[in-house]
Amino acid sequence: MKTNCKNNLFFFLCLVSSFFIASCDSNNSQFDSEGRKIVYIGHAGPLTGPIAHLGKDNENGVKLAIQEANDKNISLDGETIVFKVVSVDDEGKESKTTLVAQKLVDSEVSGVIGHLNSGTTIPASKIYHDEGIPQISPSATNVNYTNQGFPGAFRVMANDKQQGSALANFAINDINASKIAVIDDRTAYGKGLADIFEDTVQSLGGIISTREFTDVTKSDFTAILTKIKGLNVDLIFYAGMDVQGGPMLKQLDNLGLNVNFLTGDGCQTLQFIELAGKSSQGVYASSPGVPLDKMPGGIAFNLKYEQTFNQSIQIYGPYAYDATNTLIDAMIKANSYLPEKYLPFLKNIQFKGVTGDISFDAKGDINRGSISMYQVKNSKWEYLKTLGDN
Amino acid sequence: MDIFFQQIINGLVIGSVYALVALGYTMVYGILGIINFAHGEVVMIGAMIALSIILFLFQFDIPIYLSLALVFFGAIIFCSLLAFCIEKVAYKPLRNAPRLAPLITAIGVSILLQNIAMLIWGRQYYSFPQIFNNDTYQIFGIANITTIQIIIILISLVTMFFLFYFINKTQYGMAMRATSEDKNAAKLMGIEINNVISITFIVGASLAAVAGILIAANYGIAHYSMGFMLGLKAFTAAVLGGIGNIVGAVIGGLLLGLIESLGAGYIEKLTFGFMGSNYQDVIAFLVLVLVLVIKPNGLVGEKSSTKV
Amino acid sequence: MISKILPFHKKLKFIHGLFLVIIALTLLPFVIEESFGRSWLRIFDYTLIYVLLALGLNIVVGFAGLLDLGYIAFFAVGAYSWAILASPQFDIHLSFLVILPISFFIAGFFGVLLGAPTLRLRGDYLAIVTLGFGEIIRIFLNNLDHPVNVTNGPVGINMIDPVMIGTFSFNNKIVIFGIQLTNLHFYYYLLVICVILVIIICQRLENSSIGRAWVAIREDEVAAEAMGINTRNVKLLAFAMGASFGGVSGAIFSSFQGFVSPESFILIESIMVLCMVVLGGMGHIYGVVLGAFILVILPEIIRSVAAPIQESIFGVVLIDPESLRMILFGLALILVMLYRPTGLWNKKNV
Amino acid sequence: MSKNILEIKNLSIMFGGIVALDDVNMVTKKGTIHGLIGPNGAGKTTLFNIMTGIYKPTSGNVYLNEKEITGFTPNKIANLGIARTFQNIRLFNSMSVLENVLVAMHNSMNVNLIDIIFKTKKFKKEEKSKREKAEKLLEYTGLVKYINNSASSLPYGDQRRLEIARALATNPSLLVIDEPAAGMNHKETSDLKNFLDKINSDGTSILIIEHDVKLIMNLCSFVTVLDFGKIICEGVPEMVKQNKQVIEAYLGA
Repeated sequence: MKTNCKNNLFFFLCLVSSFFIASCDSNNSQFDSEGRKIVYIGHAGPLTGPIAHLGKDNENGVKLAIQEANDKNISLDGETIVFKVVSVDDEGKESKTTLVAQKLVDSEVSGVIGHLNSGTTIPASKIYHDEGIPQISPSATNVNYTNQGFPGAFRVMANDKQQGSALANFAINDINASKIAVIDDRTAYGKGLADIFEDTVQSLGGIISTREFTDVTKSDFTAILTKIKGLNVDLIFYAGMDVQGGPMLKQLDNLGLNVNFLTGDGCQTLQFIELAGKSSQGVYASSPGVPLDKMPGGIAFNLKYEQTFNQSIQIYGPYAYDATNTLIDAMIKANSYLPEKYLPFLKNIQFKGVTGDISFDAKGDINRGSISMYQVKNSKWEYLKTLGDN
Repeated sequence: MDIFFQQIINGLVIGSVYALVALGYTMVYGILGIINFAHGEVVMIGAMIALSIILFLFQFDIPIYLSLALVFFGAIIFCSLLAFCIEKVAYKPLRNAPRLAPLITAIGVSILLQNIAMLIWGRQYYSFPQIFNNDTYQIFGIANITTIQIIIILISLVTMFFLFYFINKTQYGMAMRATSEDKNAAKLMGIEINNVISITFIVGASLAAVAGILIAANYGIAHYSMGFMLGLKAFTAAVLGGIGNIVGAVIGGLLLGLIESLGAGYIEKLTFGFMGSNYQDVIAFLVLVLVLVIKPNGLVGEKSSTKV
Repeated sequence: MISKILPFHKKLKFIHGLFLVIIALTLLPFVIEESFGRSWLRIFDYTLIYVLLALGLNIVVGFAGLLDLGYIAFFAVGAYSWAILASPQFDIHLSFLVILPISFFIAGFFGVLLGAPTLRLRGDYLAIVTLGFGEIIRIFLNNLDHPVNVTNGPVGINMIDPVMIGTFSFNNKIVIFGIQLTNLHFYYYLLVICVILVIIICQRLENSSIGRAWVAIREDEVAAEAMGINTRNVKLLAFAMGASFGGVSGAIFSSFQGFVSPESFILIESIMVLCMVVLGGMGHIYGVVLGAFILVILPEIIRSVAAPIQESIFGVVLIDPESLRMILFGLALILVMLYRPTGLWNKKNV
Repeated sequence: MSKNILEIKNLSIMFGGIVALDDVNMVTKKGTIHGLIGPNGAGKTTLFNIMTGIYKPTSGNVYLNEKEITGFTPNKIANLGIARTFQNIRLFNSMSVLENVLVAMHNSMNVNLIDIIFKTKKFKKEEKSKREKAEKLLEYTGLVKYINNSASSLPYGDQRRLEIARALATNPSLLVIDEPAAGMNHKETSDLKNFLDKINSDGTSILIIEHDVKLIMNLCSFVTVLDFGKIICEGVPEMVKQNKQVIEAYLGA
């Protein structure tokens, strides 16, 4: 046992020392070279992993907003301040998200923009809440995020409820579907969207013939599609991502089953069309917000974005940009970067962003949750109309 | 009614896919008694290589059949080399190591291959070009099937018979069986067991390459992570049929495919709406457990009597 | 071991050593926090959770030699039993003194449930069946949101209660002579205590007739049975013990995280834990602990140094940290097995 | 109490059509050393595997002390008092010599999980007494010098001894030994003989398979000869020696 003790001790010492070898990230000096007070704004999103491009897009949005803010030489409560982004990578994984959230807390950010998807946003929000740090997600749409009753949790994009019900309305009123089959991909996103769609359809008098499921590891959907074929429905609604929606449509064609296909923003992408090939013709899809060219400041922003990063906007960039500006605007109104001071102002902010006017309801959801509908016409997404715009 | 036949067809197609991959698992297991976890990734590599070759060939206008040949040839060669190296590097040194050691290296290789593939081809899903003119046929007007699906079913059956012949009738086959029975004895009989093992891996990898191409062509999609789940299912199929047994692998594969498609189609009726297609895999695994509880060596696996 | 009657001065030495360890363990969180910040303390807490898991799996794989590829299922069972028994989900809020034992036993029960049908199976058949079992559990958790909602399905269960001792919640912050203690610290201590308990239990099992029976089965089942060992019961016991430890660590995980969803219990997690056991040194308790530390902490170190280093050298990030991490992980598995097939720190070379 | 420790009645077993044992009847008297000989493939080990529960017979019964044990599980039979060694040595190689013996005492340990986890007095006492018992046994079998070496490190002859010691640790009423002298030199063989005599004289009945006919003849008080799954002859060594069939069987004529 004595030797074991030695092992123990030795082993823990090794550990401790191994920490010292590891690089540590204590990046918060209080003032910059010109003696301006540094205020840290956190950004969290998947900077690596399957959807890294979307994460980068958000990061760019934040960076752009910060740049402009710094050019204005804002001074809060007497001292000139300069904003600095602390960007962390949650890999889009729940298992990592709390770790990076903690990193942001450690580097004493006064506000957080992020995370990108609901799966990461929800667990992280608890940590920010515990530290009293306000958080605005540019793109997390799951309803639970704002249902937790955290005063500091906001989002600038319509949530799944708004999108789901908009889709249901579109299915019933515009496609005039009566018998509908629903497929979801058993992710938080897919389930959330599909549940709300199902409820709304039923409340509108539509019939859900069946609810089928797949999961993100699958690429063969023939079994469920065949089952749906047997029920001769007049619309299939799929809540999931493009990489499966595409192949699904092909298999739909192979089975000789041609019905209307409606889907959410997960499939409203170019990849979807590429993967579905000619089968994508006529597919309907929704996407939160409005297309860039329909945004109040869309064109101008697009120009600016492409000049700064010489790459084009993916999806959520503008929303991240607006989220950041909203946060800064609240600070200016409160004349303080201290969360407890500016949070009240953030709660009832009225901000004109490039994506539209931004103001939050009691929960922290955006008031004007607009949803746009698109349809594939000869391998292009064509804008149809914007719903839920009230 | 017509749905039932369609489901059978679906089951046979995906089952044949499993069977093709399962053959690779079962051969390696038969010889070395290890689960070659990396096999699924070899399938993926096969598909990705094929994709690259196709995209490359698109630049010149070569007759489709020539380019097809090139695609298959290239993928098979590459995968064979890959598998050959994997065996030499990761498994050969561990012939006499604790049983878990080769399993762990196999997992390591699989992780490695997947991430290297990700670095080479990136994370995006590629739409796999149409290499066959893929039209849909109607079988007695009650079920649809596409060209590729027919090819898949045929190839998997053909390969099974080929392998069965290869292993039971040819010199190498005999050597293989001898090696799987007792390596040392085989050595004493003058069999170069290293060659035998290498050949096993190469044959397995060639099948994997073919499987990879067919799968990618069938679903019209290829990406770096397509191999893992497929590998697992195929391995399940191999065990279901009785791992180490060629015929078993195919039977297991087809059975698993049918279970999945019929399960997804009818489970809701069977469970009075409590379970839906989301429990597809549960049925598959439950059947596996059931089979193994009743026949611990799989459906057609020969009984291994404990030598005392 | 302790049971040996040590002479007085040795005893003194032993107590002295013990004392040092206790001090080291008590101070460690503050050392970490000071030198690297809270995020590393959080990482450390996660590591301890994995240590518990690895120790549990070590009983099944390391001691009894039963290859289990679905171990994470028991982690999941524990996590969800806490999540359901202490959250707004059904508005049940039991104390952790009640839930910990419950999750211990539920997980143990599932362990037996899995063990029973697989007793007759040989190594690799067992592997695939356990793997299947793991998937089945995950699929159920992912789909038990209808017709009756138990788990919220893929969305997961949120707002899970922290550990409460009396009226004191682990989420409170308290300040003792200028040092702020947060939930990270409280969970650290809770976990350390659990780890130490589990280590002691494992050691005692190892040096008992049961432990010897496990090793005997691992070495030669036929001989073991011929020596009068009831292999069935002994195997089941191994499954049960291993599973229960997994359950406890799962329960703590879900209260610590405050949120669980099926995504945290995917197959790769099982493989991870298995790798911790094999890499560290199967059947050797401290080796397994080492394995867990290496496989949790090294990736985090890579995460925080990979990008900066690459930037400083090439000016750009060529390989993003995630894939680099996985590549190194894969390589590590292969190399260690090639050069240390019995693990980095196995019994032989203690 | 009966005088027959082991009784086998009309025992037959088939492996996929091949008859390995055909209507075997055999009796081992209490306190004796009973030899079982016969050419390779005669079915000797098969017989052992049936009486120790590893195979289930196709027909027939096995009685231990007049209690039927046919088809019992190996561990049950072991606990009822038959302990065996294996033709190809099956020790627990990674374990120490002492542990090998302790494993065999598993069932006589009356401690439960609670005792172990809380290291109760009972547990300590039990462990202590068992260790002493094991050490005595190793003393007795002359292996005490290796007590902490790993089993695999022992020389061949001593591995055989250890297997016997391990078997004795289950304190059996019948010890079943499968070819103990295989690959032993003269010295080792004669040591083995004395060793087995000692065990027997201390009250354990022994049933032994052996090819070394000489050893069998000096060791056993009764010999059974098996050929092609049938008993072709049994009796006292001298008589068996003379038997024509036996000689043929061995000369393979």
